[in-house]
Amino acid sequence: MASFENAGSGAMVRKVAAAVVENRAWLSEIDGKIGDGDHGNNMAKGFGRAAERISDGDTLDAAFATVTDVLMGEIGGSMGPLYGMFFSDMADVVAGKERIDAPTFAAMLAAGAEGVMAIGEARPGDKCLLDALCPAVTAAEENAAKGFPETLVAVRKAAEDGRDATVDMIAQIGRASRLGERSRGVQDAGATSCALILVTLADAIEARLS
Amino acid sequence: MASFENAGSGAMVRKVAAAVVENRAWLSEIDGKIGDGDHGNNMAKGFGRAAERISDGDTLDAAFATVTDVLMGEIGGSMGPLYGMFFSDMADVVAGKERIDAPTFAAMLAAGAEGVMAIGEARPGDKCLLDALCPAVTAAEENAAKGFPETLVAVRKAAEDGRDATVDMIAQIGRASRLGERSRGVQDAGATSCALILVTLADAIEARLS
Amino acid sequence: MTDDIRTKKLINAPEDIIPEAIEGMLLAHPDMLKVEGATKRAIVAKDGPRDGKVGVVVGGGSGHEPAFAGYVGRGLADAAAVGNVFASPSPEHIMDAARAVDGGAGIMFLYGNYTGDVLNFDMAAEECQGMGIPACSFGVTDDVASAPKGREGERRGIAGDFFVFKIAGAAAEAGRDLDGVIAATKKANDNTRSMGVALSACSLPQTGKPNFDIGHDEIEIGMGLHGEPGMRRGKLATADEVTTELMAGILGDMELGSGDEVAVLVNGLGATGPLELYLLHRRAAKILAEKGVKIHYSWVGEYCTSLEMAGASITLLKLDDDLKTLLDMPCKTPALTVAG
Amino acid sequence: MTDDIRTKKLINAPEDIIPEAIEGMLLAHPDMLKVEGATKRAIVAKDGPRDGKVGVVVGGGSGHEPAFAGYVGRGLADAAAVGNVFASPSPEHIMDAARAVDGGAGIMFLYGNYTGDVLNFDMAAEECQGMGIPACSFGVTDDVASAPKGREGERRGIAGDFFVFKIAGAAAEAGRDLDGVIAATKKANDNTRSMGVALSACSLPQTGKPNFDIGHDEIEIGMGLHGEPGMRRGKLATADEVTTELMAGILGDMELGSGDEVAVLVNGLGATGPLELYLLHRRAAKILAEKGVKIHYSWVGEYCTSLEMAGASITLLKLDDDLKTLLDMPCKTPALTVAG
Ligand SMILES: Nc1ncnc2c1ncn2[C@@H]1O[C@H](COP(=O)(O)OP(=O)(O)O)[C@@H](O)[C@H]1O
Ligand SMILES: Nc1ncnc2c1ncn2[C@@H]1O[C@H](COP(=O)(O)OP(=O)(O)O)[C@@H](O)[C@H]1O
Ligand SMILES: [Mg+2]
Ligand SMILES: [Mg+2]
Ligand SMILES: [Mg+2]
Ligand SMILES: [Mg+2]
Repeated sequence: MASFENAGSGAMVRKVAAAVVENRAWLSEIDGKIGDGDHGNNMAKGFGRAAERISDGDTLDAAFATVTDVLMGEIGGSMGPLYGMFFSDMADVVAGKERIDAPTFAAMLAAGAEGVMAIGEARPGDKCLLDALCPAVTAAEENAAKGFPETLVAVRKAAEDGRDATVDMIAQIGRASRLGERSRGVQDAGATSCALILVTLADAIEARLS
Repeated sequence: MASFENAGSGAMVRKVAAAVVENRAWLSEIDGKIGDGDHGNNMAKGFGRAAERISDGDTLDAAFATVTDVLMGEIGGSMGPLYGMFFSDMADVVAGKERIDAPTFAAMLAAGAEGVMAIGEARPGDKCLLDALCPAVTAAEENAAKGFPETLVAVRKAAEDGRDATVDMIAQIGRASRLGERSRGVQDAGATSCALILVTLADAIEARLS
Repeated sequence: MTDDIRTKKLINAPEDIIPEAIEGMLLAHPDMLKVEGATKRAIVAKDGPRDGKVGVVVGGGSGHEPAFAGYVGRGLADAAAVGNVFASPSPEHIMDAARAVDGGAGIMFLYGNYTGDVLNFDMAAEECQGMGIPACSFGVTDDVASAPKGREGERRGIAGDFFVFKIAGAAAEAGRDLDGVIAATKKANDNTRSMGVALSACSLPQTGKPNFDIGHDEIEIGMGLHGEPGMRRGKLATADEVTTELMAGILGDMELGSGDEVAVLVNGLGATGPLELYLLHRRAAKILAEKGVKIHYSWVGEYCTSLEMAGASITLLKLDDDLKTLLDMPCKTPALTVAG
Repeated sequence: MTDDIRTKKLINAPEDIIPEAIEGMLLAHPDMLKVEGATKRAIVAKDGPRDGKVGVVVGGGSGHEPAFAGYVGRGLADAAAVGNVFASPSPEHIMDAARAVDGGAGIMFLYGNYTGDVLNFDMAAEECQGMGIPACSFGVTDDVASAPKGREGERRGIAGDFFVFKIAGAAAEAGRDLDGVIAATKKANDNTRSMGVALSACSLPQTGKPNFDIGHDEIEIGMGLHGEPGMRRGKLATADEVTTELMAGILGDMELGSGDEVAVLVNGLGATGPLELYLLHRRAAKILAEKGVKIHYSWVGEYCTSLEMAGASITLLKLDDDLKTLLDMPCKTPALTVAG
């Protein structure tokens, strides 16, 4: 069954960070529609700084831990704790592993999602990053037995579909939750960054598998 | 020699006031270029309020005194004292007169100009209302012997030419005096309102003569 | 072309704005403020924290100046944790503040009720508790526009922070223990209601773009402190009409009757100055007078802003004897001096 | 279409803005302020004027809030004469203020040096003298951008009003006679220098239009308090660069060397808040430190504005022992409280 080596995963996380930094303006712009317009700034600052401290050779858990440290230590905002817990709880699953296969990957995502829900008390359907994340977890869990390639295809699609589905949702959490009907019609910023992170990670894993 | 009755001049002063109120936006706009953009507001407020308190039947000196009272009492700004003294010193010349002829009119304008210079310490050439007023005084004095119609034609032309000449001047007085060369190329707001007042007054006198 | 148009601001590199502003603030108020901790994000009162006194730590994202660091000083907050623009400080920033003000009597954390602030301050409070320091994490919920009656706990904190911070700071200064400070804070928050209106957008230093669109003749009633949409988009109306609507929102949500006393805060959001704010105060005072409500004291000015947004908010704090005593207690901070 | 676009403001009828704002201000500060005289344009300190004390009357056009009425109160101005927006009060407005504060020891009139203010205050001073009340009419001239060295008397008054008013108010409060108050005022004015920068235009409530044009990437160095053009139009630069230029203008015009002491005022013009102002203060403080000049005290905030203009000014007051004593004296006004 396909898998990738834990060591040397730092480069993948740096790719994720680069994707976030590249999408800074876009993420801020959609946050401006029903939020405070800073999602891209917060994310780019955190991931940009983390990337500077991650080496290509780092293990996945070490790289994730660096992201967590920066988010929780220096960034703050909503994303500090939420993505901080996401990466921290994912790191716990893969810590000490030689190689990471699809079931481990699925378990890792699931732990990350649990972490976000534990601290943020939101649920899928609330129009938040969980609407990209939770479908991706389910897709990973359902496809893990078929191996990594199928899993990654399913995760990408689930994350993007989940992100797109937030357009029609009414926000139940965060700043936008006070808007009721007025929050409908706009894509959620956190779901957008989450899908971006998952898709970029899946692409990077795919490249390492082949 | 042509002349007009002092009593019944209030209507003329109300015409002057109406012209000022009508040109409020324009006067503020040109003041904005090298000043603080309020000349039309100040003038319109003062003349508008004065007009409400002037009856058509008032003597010229009574109507002028009302303008002075409003400008000095309620309006303030630069125009309160400057136009306040202008109208007050003009009123002194015509007070008690039955009829006003061209020489009296010339003496009246001259007294008004003296009043403005006494309080404001400016001179023609400083890019201010005196650049419309002083040429008009000279024109009145030089043409008074020829009678009212010629005098009024000359006064109107002198005031308008004087106003237009301010475009090329460098301001020596008031807010714009700090601008040096940058004050060139813009018509002076006070010269514009002064020409407007003189032309409207001349028109009104002409109408009463005929 | 127009895509290149950025809001003009007097800044250096956008990523340096917070550390540089903190440096400038410390240089401006060396008699009152110092910075403590490795993160350099904890601004601490020189003459505030002391043994046996509850430490009061306020904080939140930047862009709301003078909130939050402007309220640090004797008699008000002992420290502020300063976040990035519109983003809560991190637990580490907050812990730097907490450590600096710990006098053995516990820590009171105060901030506006936003997801990010709640998460970060809650984590700091847990960390304190883990170290054996009693701590309470408290989010101010004064904005009536942000959730209906019955769901008060979900409301945002806006300019009402001003009153709640002042009361908490005075309670701590008066020597009350943590439970006493919590009780006073809770009462102040329960008795505080605000509502705001925005006329224009603000723009973040990083993006330089207005963070929402609003028509040239539109206003947003109930706008949040970060440009979050409010209750409704409407046409520009007179100061009296807008004030009447804001006061209706506030008064519809609190019990206030003849003989009651309030403190009033008419707060500018950034680009709306005292000339306009006094017009709002005029109408608000008349509405209160008509109800027989007495104004104990009014503040009119910029106390909690949204960068350079045009707009204002009105806040009422319903007073009882204890709240009045605490509100009147002296304090000395960069943004508020109450003389003794 | 675009001709219909007016700057949004929270006002009622534009012609009522001043009387209504005064009403709102009195309702906000009934403990400190009252209005006196038939014109209703004289705002008088409740606890200020008294027999034997020189009466201090400040004033000018509106639109500069908190100047001028915000500085009325014990220890600062005894009264302010309030003009229309950007227009000096009239002699009658000023006389209402003078009559209210006359304590038999003479009247000190203070205002920024603009044609309109000079004319109107001079007329009021003459009227006082005609009534046997000694009076001095004094225009503040702190703006170095408005006339070159050697022609200081022609300069405009901008935020330096703040320092000159404070010194004059304290001198009168200290019981000095009119000559003594004049001497302190003159020294404060001689020792005060300011320079400002504008990033955007303001618009008058009556016209609702920006009162000058400025490109989206331009700044006006040396801009006056009413949108009068300054020394040069430049491209937007960093906070550090702009501050360096303003400080160069100021320091090039006053003698300041190692061991000297100053008070600093970093003033926002309306839409520029503390976050940016502290960046300016940071750079200004560093420049002063490099010269060995000590900062005695700094104020950073909105003290003298131009409606909603974006921009700022920097003011230095060079201190000696007497000026320092007067500056530190307590005062209590809506805009400035110095605790005893
Ligand atoms: N409790 C929560 N759980 C999960 N995601 C959340 C929660 N609250 C907010 N979010 C996500 O955070 C995003 C906004 O992030 P960001 O703009 O960085 O923070 P803030 O709203 O504090 O400015 C939202 O689009 C939403 O997806
Ligand atoms: N000392 C003076 N003598 C004569 N006219 C003057 C003087 N100072 C200014 N002015 C005139 O005043 C006009 C500006 O008037 P206005 O805008 O109402 O006053 P302010 O400049 O106080 O706003 C200038 O255009 C100029 O013509
Ligand atoms: Mg956001
Ligand atoms: Mg003008
Ligand atoms: Mg935010
Ligand atoms: Mg003016």
